Amino acid sequence: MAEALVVRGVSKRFGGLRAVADFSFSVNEGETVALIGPNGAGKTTSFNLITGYYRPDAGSITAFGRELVGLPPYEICTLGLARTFQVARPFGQMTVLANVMTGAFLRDRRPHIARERAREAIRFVGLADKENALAADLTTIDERRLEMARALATEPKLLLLDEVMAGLNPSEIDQAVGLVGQLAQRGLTIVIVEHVMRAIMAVARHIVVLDHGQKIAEGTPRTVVGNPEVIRAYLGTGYAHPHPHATD
Amino acid sequence: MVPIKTIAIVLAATILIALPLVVKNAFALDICIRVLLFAFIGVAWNLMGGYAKQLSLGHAAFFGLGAYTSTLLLIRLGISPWIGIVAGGVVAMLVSLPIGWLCFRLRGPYFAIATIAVAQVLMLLFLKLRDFAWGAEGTTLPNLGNAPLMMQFGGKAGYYWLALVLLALALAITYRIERSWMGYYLVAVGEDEDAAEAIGVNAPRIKRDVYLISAFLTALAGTFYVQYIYFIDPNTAFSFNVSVEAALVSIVGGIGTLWGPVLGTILLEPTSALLQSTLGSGRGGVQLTVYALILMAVILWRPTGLLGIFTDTYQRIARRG
Amino acid sequence: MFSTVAQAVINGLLIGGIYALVSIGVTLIFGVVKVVNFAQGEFVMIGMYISFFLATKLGVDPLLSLAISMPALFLIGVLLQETLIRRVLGLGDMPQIFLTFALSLLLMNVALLLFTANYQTVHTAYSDASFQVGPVYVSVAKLIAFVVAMLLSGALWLFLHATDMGKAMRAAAQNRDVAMLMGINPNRVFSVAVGLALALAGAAGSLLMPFYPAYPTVGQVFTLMAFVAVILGTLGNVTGALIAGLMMGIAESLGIQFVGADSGLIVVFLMLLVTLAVRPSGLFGGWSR
Amino acid sequence: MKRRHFLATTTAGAVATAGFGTPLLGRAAETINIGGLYPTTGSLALIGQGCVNAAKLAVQMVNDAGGIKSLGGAKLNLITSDVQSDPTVTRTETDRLISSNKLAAIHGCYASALTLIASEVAERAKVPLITGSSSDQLNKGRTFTFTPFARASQFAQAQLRMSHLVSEKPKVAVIFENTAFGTATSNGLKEQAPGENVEIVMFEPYSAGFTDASPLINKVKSSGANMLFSVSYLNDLILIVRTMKQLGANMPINGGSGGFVQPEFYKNVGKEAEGLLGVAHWNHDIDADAQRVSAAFQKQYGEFIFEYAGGLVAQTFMLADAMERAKSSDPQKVRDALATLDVSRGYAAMAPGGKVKFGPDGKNVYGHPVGVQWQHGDLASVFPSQEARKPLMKA
Repeated sequence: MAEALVVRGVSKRFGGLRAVADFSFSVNEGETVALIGPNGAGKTTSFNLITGYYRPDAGSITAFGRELVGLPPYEICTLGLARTFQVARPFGQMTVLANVMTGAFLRDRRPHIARERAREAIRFVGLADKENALAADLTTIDERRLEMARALATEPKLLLLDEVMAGLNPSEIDQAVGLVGQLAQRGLTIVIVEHVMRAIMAVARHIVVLDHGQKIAEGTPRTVVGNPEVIRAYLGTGYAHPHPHATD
Repeated sequence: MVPIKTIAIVLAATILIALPLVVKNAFALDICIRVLLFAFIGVAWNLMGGYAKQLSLGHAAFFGLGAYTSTLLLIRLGISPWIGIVAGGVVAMLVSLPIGWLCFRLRGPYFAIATIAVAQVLMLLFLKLRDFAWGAEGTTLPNLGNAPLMMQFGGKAGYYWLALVLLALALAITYRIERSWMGYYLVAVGEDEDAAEAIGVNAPRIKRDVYLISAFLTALAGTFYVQYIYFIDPNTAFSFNVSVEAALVSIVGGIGTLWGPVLGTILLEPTSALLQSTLGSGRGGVQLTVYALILMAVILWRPTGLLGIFTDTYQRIARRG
Repeated sequence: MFSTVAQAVINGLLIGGIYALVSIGVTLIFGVVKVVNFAQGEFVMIGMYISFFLATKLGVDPLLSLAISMPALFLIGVLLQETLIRRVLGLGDMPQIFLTFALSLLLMNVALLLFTANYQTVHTAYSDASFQVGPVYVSVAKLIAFVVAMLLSGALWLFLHATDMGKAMRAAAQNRDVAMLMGINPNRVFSVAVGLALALAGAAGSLLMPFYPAYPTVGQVFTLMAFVAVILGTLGNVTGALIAGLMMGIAESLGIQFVGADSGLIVVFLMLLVTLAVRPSGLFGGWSR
Repeated sequence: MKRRHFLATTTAGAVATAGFGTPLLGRAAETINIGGLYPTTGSLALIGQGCVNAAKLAVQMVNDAGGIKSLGGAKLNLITSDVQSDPTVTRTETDRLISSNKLAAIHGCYASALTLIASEVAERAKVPLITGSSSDQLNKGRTFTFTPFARASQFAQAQLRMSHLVSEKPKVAVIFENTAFGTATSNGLKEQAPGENVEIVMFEPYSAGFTDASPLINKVKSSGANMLFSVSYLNDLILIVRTMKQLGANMPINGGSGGFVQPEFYKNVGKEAEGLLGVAHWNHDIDADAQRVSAAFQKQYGEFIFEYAGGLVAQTFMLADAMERAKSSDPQKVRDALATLDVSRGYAAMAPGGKVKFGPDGKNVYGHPVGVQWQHGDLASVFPSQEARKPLMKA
C-alpha cells in the first residue's frame, strides 16, 4: 500500500519549550490513524506542522510523494490535505452554504458548480436544512459539521480532523463516528486527533501516542491501550489500571 | 419581480444622469459631486477594508500618487489628464506591491498604523521634492476654461457626470467581485485568515490582488479631485482625512456591502456640508463637535453600519408583501 | 562633533520620556482591553489645560498639579471605559478604532469651543532655565519632566508586578479567561487599565506645561509618536513602549541633526517600517515579562 | 468733507425712517454681500478667528460711515465661512458662498495654500478676490485676484536688508517650516541673499508642528551663524525662541511674518520676545488711521490688531471704494473698479507707503513690507527708515 503521509524526524521548539521532538510516523493511503496523548502532548502542533502553519526546525514531511516543509497552508491544501481546527473556525458572517462554497472554489471557480458541490458536502454532513443559516448562529455540533463540510468541499485525499468530537454528547459522538466511518469507506485517508477513546476505538485501526512532544507508543488500539508507558503518560505513575475514557 | 427591479434601476439611473440638467444651484451640485467622489473612494476602500477587513488608514497614498502623476504629466508634458488618470492608477498599482508586501505581514492595528506611516512617508517625500513636484508650495492647475479634452469643464455638470461614471465603475467592479469566487475568498480572509488558508485560499495573493484594484481606483479619485479643486500640494494629496473619510463612510454605511459606502457618504457628506453652512460662520468648533457626536452615535448604535436598517426594513416589507 | 551628538542625544532622550509616558498608556489599553486608543493625545491636551488653569487661576505649580490631573484623568478613564469602550468590545478593530477616532475629534473641538485656539503657556522659574554639563545644555523643565516620567513608569511597572490588580492586568493581556479564573472581575480590570493609561497621559500633559504651550490640537502629534513607539515596542508591551518611546525621541533628534530638520518624522517612520519588515511583531514580542 | 458725510448719512436715515415708497436716489438701498473665507477651526483657527473679528469690525466701520453712498447708502453685509484649514472644504465653501449668495467680492483665506484654491474658484466664477496672502503664485495668470500688500519675494528682501541693522557681516541661519508659506519665503531669502550681501550658513526646512525644538536649535548653534531667520507659524516660533534660551543660543532673531507678528506670540514668550525683529505687510502703527483701527479692535478684543487682520480692514475699504466708483455691486464691475483703484488717503490707503494702485498682475505697485520689532510688549515699525515709527532698540 502506498504511503499517503510520511512524517520523519520532525522537531519544533517555541522559545524554551520543546513542543515536538524527533517525531516520525506514517499513514498509508485509505487508512485511518489516530493521534492521541494528554493535553500539551504536541498533537495540535503536529497538525500545524503538517499543514504548514508552523515550519519544523528539523525533519521532513511528505504527502503523496511531495515535500510539504516550506509550503504555505493553502498550497498544502491544494495538494489534497484538508484539516479542521480544534476550536471550529467558521466564517461567522457567511451562511453555511457560502462557507462551504468557499472551500469548493478551490477546484472550480464557477459559482454554480461550487454551489452544487457545496450542497453535496452539506448534505453529507447532515446540515442541509441549515444551508442558509448564518454560521455564527450554529450550535457546537453544527459548527463541527460545517467545518467538516468545508474541508470536504476542497476534495481532499487526506483529511486531518482535530478533536471533532470534543464537547459532544454521546449520541452526537455516535453520529460523528458514523460520518468519519463513511468517509473512510469512501477511501479517504484520515488522521484524527481525539480524546474520546470510544470514538478512537471505533474508527482507527492504527494509533500513535504522543507525550511531551515525543512518540511513546504506536500500534493497534488494543496494544496501545495496554501499554504501561501510555498509562503512565495519561494517569501518572502508580495507576495500575488503564482507564483511558476518563482522560478527556 | 425582475422587471420591477429593472425599471427601478433604469429610473434611478435616468434621474442621476439628468440631475445636473435640472439642478442649477452650484452648491447643491458641488455637494452631489462630493458625495459621488467620496462614495467612489469609499467603494474602492471597501473592497479591501470592508470585504477582506484589511483596515487601511493609508489610502491617501494612492489618492496622492494618482493626483501627482496626472498633474505632473499635465503641467510638465502637457499630457491630458484623461491619459494621466490611467497612468496615475498604474503608478498606484505598482507602488501598492511593495507596500502590500510590507504591510500584509501585519494584522489588525499593526496593519492600520503601518499604512498610516506609509502615507505619511510619501507626503514627507513629496514635501522634499521641491524642484520636481513643487514641494510644499504646491501648484494650481492651468485654467483652460471649458476644455473637456483636458478634463476641465465650464460648469459643474461635466465634473458631476465624470464622478458618476467613476462611481458606477467601482460599483460594477465590486458587484462582479462580490458574486465571484474572489468575493467569497475576500470575505473568508477577512473573517479568519488561517481558516481560509486551510481550505486552499491563497491569502497573500488575494490580498495583493484586491489591494491592486483598490489602489488603482483610489488613484483615479486623486486625479479627479485635483482637476476639480484646481490645486495640489502634498498636504492635500496625501491628507490623512482622505484615508479616514474613505473608511468612515464605509463604516457608517456598512462595511463589506455593495451599497454601504454609498449610503454612508449620502448621509455624512451633506450632513457635514449642511453643518458647515449653518454653523460654520459661528464660533469655531461647533460643526465638528456635532459631526463627531453623530459618528459616535452611529458607531455605538449600529456598529455594523446603517445599511442594515434599510435592508431589514426592506425584508420586513417584502415578507409582509 | 562629540558635543553636537551628545546634545542631540540628550535632547532626544528628554522629550522621549514624554513620548514614553503617552506610549505606555496606549500600549496598556491595547494590552488589556485590546482597543487602540486614537484619542490618547487628546487626554494629554486635557492634562495640559488642567495644569494651565490651576496655574493661572490658583497659582499652582504645573508639577504640583500632577496630583490633580492624574486622578482627574483616571476618573475620566474609568468613565470612558464604562460608558463607551465597553460597548464596542468584541466588535472587531473597526468600530473600536473609529469610536476613539471620533472621540479625539470631539475632544479637540470641544476644547476649541471652550478654550479657543489660543496658545496658553505657563511661565515658571524653571521654564526656560538650563544648566551646562560640559558642552551640553540641559533644560531644567525637561529634565524634571523626564525624571518624573521615568518614576511614574517605574511605579506602573511595580504596580503590574506586585499587586493583584496589576497581575490580573498582565494575565488579562495574555488570556482573558485566565484573568477571570483569578477571580477578578474583568470589567474592573479594564476600567483600572484605561484609568491608569489616561492618568499617564494627564501626567504627560502636566509635565509638558512648564515648557510647552497648550492648544486644542496639541495632542495629535503625541498620538502619532505614541503609535509608532508602541508598534516598535510591540503592542501591549509596557517595557517595550518605554524603551521605544525613548528611542523615538533620540532617533527623531538625531534625524533632525544629521539628516534634515524636516526629516525627523521620516527617520522615525522609516525606522518603524524597517522594523516591521524585519520583525513584524515589534522589537520586544509579547507582554512585559 | 466730514460734515457732508454726516449730512448724507442722516438724510438717508431720515428717508428710510420716514418710509417713503421710493427713496430719493431712485433705488432701494440694497445690502451688498461680501464673502469672507477664514479657517476658524483646525490648526490655523486662532488667526482665522482674529481675521473674522477684523472683517466684522471693518464692515461696521464702512456701514457706520454711511455705507456705499453711490448706491443710496447701501450697507455691506459680511458672510463668513469656516474653511477649516482644509483644501476640500475651501473649494466647497468658496463655491457655496458664491453660488448661494449674490456676492460683490470675497476676501480670504490667510493661508497661502487655501487662498490659491479660493482664488482659482473665484477666477472661474468671475468674482473678485482680495487677499493679504503673500504667495507670488497669486499674481500669475489671474484677472480677478488682487493683492494690495507685499509679496513673499519682497518680504525676503526686507528681511535680508534688516540683517545689516544688527551685524556688519551677517551670517544667517535660515530655518523654515516646510509649508507653502515657509518655502515661498525662504526661497526668496536664498535667491536674494548674495545681492544683499548676506551670507547664508544654514538653510533648513523643518516639519511644522514639532514637539521639541532643541534638535533644530542645536543645529543652528553649530552652524556658526550670527543671526537666525525663522520662517514659522506661531507655535513653532514660541518653542524656537524659548528653546534658544534654554540651549544658551544667543543671537538676534528675525521671526519674519506669520506667527511672529501675533500679539499671542508676545503673550507666550514674554520678555524673551523683547528686541526680536520681524517683517509684516501691515502694522498697527503705520499711520493715524491704523492706530484708530487698532484702538477700536483693542477695545473689543483686548489686543492690538495684528498684521493680517489690520490689512483686512484696509482691504474692506478698498472694496468699498471700488463699489463707490463702480456705482454697482456687480462682481464684474467691482473687479473693473478695483483694477483702476488708486488711493492715497483714508482707510483704503492704510498700507505701508500709504498708497495703493493695482498693476495688471493684481499686485499693488507701491506695496512693500515694514520691518518690525517687539518693544515693551508692543510691535513697533522700525524699517525702512521712511516707515520707521520707533528707533531700533538695541538688545
